[in-house]
Amino acid sequence: MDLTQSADVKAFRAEARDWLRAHVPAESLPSLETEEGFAAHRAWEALLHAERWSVVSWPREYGGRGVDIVKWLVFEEEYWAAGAPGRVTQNGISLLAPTLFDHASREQRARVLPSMASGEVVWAQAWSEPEAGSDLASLTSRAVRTGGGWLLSGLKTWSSRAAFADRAFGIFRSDPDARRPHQGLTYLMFDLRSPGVTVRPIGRLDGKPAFAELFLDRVFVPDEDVIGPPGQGWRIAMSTTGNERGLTLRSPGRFLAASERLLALWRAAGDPADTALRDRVADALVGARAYELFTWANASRFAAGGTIGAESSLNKVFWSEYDIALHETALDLLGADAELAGGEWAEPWVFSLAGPIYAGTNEIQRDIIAERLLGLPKGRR
Amino acid sequence: MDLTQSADVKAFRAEARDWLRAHVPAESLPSLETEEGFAAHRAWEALLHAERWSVVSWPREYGGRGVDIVKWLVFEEEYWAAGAPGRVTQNGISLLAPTLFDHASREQRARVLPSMASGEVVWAQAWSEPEAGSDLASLTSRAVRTGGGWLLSGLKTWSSRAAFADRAFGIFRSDPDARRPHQGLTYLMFDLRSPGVTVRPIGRLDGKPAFAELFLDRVFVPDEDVIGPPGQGWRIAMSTTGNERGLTLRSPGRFLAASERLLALWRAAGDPADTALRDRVADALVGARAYELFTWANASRFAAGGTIGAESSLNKVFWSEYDIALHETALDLLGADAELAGGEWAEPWVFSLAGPIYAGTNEIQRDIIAERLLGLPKGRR
Amino acid sequence: MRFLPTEEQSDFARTLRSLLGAADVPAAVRAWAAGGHGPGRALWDRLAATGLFALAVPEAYDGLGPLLPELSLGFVELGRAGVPGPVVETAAASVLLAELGDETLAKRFLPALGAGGAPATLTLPGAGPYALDADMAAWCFTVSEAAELRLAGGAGGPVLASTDPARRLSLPADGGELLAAGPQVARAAAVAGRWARLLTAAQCLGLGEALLAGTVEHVRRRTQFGMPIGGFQAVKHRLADTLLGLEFARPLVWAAALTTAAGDVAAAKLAAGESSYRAARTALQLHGAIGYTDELDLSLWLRKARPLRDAWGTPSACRAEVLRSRER
Amino acid sequence: MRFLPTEEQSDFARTLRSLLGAADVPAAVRAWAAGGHGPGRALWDRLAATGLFALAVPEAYDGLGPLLPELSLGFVELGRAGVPGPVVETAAASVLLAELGDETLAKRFLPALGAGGAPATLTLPGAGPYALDADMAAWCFTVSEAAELRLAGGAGGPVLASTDPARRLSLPADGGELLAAGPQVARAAAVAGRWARLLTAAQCLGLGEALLAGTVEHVRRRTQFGMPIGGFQAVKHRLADTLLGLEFARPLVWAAALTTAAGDVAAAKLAAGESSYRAARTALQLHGAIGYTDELDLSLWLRKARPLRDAWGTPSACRAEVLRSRER
Repeated sequence: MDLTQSADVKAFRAEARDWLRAHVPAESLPSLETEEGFAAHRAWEALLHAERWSVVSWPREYGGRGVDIVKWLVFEEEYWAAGAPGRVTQNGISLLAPTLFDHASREQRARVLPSMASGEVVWAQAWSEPEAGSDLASLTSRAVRTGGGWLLSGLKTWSSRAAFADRAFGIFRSDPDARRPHQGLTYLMFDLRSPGVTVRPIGRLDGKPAFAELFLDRVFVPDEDVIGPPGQGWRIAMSTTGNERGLTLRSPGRFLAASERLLALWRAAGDPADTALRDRVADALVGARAYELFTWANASRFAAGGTIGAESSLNKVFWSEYDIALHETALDLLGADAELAGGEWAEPWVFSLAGPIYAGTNEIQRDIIAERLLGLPKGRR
Repeated sequence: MDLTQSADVKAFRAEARDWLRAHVPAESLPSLETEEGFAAHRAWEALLHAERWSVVSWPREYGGRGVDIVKWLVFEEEYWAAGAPGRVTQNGISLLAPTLFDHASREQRARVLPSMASGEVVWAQAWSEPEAGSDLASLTSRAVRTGGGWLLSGLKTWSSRAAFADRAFGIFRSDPDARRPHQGLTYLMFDLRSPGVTVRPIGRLDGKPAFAELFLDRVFVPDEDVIGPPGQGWRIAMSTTGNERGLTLRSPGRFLAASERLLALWRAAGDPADTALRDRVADALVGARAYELFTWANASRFAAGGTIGAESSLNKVFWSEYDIALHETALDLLGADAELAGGEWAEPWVFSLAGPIYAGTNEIQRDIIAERLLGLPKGRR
Repeated sequence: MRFLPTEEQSDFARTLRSLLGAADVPAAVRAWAAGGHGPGRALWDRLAATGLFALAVPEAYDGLGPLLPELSLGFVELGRAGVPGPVVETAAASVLLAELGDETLAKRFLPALGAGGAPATLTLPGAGPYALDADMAAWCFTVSEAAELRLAGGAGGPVLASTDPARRLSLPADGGELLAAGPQVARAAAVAGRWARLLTAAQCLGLGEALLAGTVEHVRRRTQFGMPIGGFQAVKHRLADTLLGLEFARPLVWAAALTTAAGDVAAAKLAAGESSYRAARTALQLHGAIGYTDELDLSLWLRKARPLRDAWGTPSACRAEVLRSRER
Repeated sequence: MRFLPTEEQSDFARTLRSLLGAADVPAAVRAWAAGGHGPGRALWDRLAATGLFALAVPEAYDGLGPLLPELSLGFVELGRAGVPGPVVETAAASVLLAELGDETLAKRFLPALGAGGAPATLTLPGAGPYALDADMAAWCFTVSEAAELRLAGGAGGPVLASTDPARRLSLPADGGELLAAGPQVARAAAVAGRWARLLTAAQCLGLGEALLAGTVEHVRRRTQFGMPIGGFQAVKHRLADTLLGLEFARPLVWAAALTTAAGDVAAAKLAAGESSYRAARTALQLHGAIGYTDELDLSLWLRKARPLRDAWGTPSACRAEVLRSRER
């Protein structure tokens, strides 16, 4: 049992910290859920990429530094502690890239990953459909065979950041005669500017177009953009959603940084006599530390050759509820100013409210925890 | 919309208050879950009864004063505010008596109610069985026809206060061939000292024999102690459990008095700077007031000829969770002394922990609220 | 004692409910958020015609009041429908002016306030610096910490976006006509503040009930895994708890309207504000992603729940008041 | 960095677990509660033979320590098994005496403490007045607010029943031999208090895990309405939340054992204490009436959860410490 960092890790941390201190914009960028902010964030990604900071854990050939999970976690800590911008490339990096590493051809990786790392191509996910949210296997969008590729038709929704993104990935029903709903699905990538694609931005609670509906009408996808064998999309996608819920979606660094900001707010605005709020600030500090340590333990398991399965559901429920509690505390500290949409806590608060919904609702996650980690009987899901 | 009390109600309140002030024992009685305390509480009931305070809402012929629900609520307020003892006769008065008023013969009422009112006969309930808790309809104890009566056999459990009580009531399977589990059940009363009855006290978490198992081996019950038609026990019992959950089980007076005691404790022992605890004391005051007012509104509906159905499930969930929160707050105020079993808050805290379990678990109550009040689909229950 | 609305009170609430149900309130809210007050003002006029605003004004000044129980029942309906505008503030300003006991001021303002022709906004000491909808209000009253009542010249700066865009906030302009000052102002402001808190509680209650009703309807219709999601026990229990919170808040609102005691008003606001915000969180979670969009009308209610929970008394302020009211 | 127990550490925990699993701990707990310390002392001797108590004692005094990580892992197992007695206090007393730096005192007490032959109890300033199990302890140490360390003459009065009868509390006898005084005592007491808090956190974690495991087993077996109650979603989700709380408390306990920083120790105690008490409340509710009896062994764990949540640092005290540790 050990928490000490090697000299090598310390040096890496120092290098990251120095670079970030020199390069993180002094003023925060405009919201990445706006066109202007999207462009500014893309430019930031290019800067990160130029010094191989955008995807530190990837192999060098794709733009990374090939560092291990410990250094990735350290980088994330420094990144968020420095107040660096949100990652507009996140959906590609954390949802699509792991799938590409596991299931794509060498050619596909070489073609897709570098421009993803640089932010030149920003990826959106295309999972949900209006009638297939938690029950993803009930999706109906189709991929129909055609010469040299497939034609996609149907309606995808809740596609995060698709309003301004370049390309998207998702699964489509390629064999309508398959016996079970999660069979006969195929994993494909497609261009959001292809003929037949209509992107309709959807306003979030705060009005920003944080996601979009994608109307697909016979959108051509060449065979080279199919990932893995046709018909195996469910299996492939599940390894991705497992990932979405897991170690890489919300790094402890984000919450450590947020809890430090909350502590600073408490010092600046908190009534020292209000122990009810003090207790919630303490809980935020403890929660961030718990999440950090839980992640170090999982990373150690990883490094020792273990895998993370249903444990990622614990992760998802924890950070999503933690995130809301933290932001609610911040708003309560702000008093009458809590309501101001322009305040620095308002947008992250709105974002936090979605946490228990996306990447598998917390209801589903609790079912998974109960069934797979505790061995309780399966429900009717 | 009106909360003012008539002169008549005010006079009744004053009379009750004066009598209680003059008669409530200065020292609290020993725990009614002990033999010594049981006897002391029985003596207290006799005193109450002598002045017709034990069952104020019953007709005069059975020992009451025939007052309406408003005066009953007012009496309860004064009773608990005066710090008067817990009611050892409660199971009879609040669970069996309503059933007798609705379903028993005139002869039965005349025979059973007066000695119940005086505490001469203390009643215990005999509902649950080891395999029939929440799923009460699955009970297997039998009533077999014999000359002039029935023979009861089987095992009843969680019979509150049966360790020291005199008689018991419950439902038994009289027709084993009935098609559905809640058919063919009969409601009977029996003597806990009859031949064939073995009472085995069961210790509660704090070691006190707060309930007992009843082993029944061909216990004879004369026909005169069957309530309602044989085979109709389920329907009759359900009106009783509806009552147990409803207006009469936990009167607002109990919680108003408890919240005042908590406020006094806060003033005496609370750190005024600890707003976290202050907030919980405030919540206890608000909760007691809400429960009081909710009950006044229901009483007004009653008085206007309405009935209380599934709303009683709201009641049950509210007071049981309220009661735990109040006692947890008291213990937290006590600091290191919270742990002392002899403290005045320890036994009521242990008692509060059972609230979400008995009289229909809160899980069942929430199902009822969702299905009957909100119209959501029935589950597999 | 009959602790239920009278037939007359219920009729009044039903009238408002059906009036608002027939109006396209969501469209008015969206327009209001964009600075277009026309549809909202039209709605306001129809509400005024029911006598709603007159309930806060004494009969001596062409009002029907003061009748806080009726007003509270009415505000439950405003909350349920999501009506935009400084409704609470207009009623509270009426109370402030009526309580002042200054005949000249009363005659100058009260008849128009009661008739609904002059939406007013108001800031009071200790209740936050922002005036609601000062950009459209006929009058912007302010009471300073020093107990000076002024008629400010409207908004003193740009509209500050709220997380509920239909709540248009601004700091009142500095200065303005001094209407009154002194202990009488402080006393009247305290009464007005209690009414504002209670009417906001009533709005919260209606808002929470609307959120619950909409969510129940959604979960009965929405199917996943081959069944309505309303059949899942986790969903059922969460909605049961939401109902529980609202059902126990309602009698607190009624009682506070009868007693107007500071402790009762604080209790009502605490319970109604918290249970309606919990209803909003439940509604969001159980609608899933679609609840998170601004396209669904649900968003109009969702965005209101947190600001209203805090307006005219945060949960923390209300808890402190509950204990203060019990000091010996 | 490998933030996982080493093979050696895991082996040690497994050894304790299997030793305790084979012993009839519930019988020892029941006897202890009735004042019969025999079976508990026998258990204590077997624990001592594993070197458990020696982990808190420096090698210079025949110990194996100080090794807080190993000790913490061991205390998780004590909590899981529900071992009675002043185990935390004995270890904390060892730390206090080792930290004092007084050779004579160290030689007098530490070898026996480390060997497990002399259960000790301890009170420290600010951590409540009651000594645990002073009626059976070989030594009863007290540190006063004035930083005087004394060897009290055992219990100063009758045993005060705890809501967990296996925790036998009493006020230490007044007076007693003065062993040391001054700032060094205050400093050593602070270190000992941190260890006591952490080892209690470790006990809570094990206790919570035992409660969860027992409840999972129960709900898989218990049938109502024709199915195991563990199939009901409300039951599943409540148990999922219980697991969640414990899983995120565990790494806090590990980290505190490595850093011994006051903030980390307070965080560990807060999280482990709260999640284990929640596990107890869940266990009680999901067992139903049978969980509420003192006949089921479950009651032995249930009754321990709340006192241990508060012992050596209530949740409130721990939260305050977390923020104090971050003061600049």
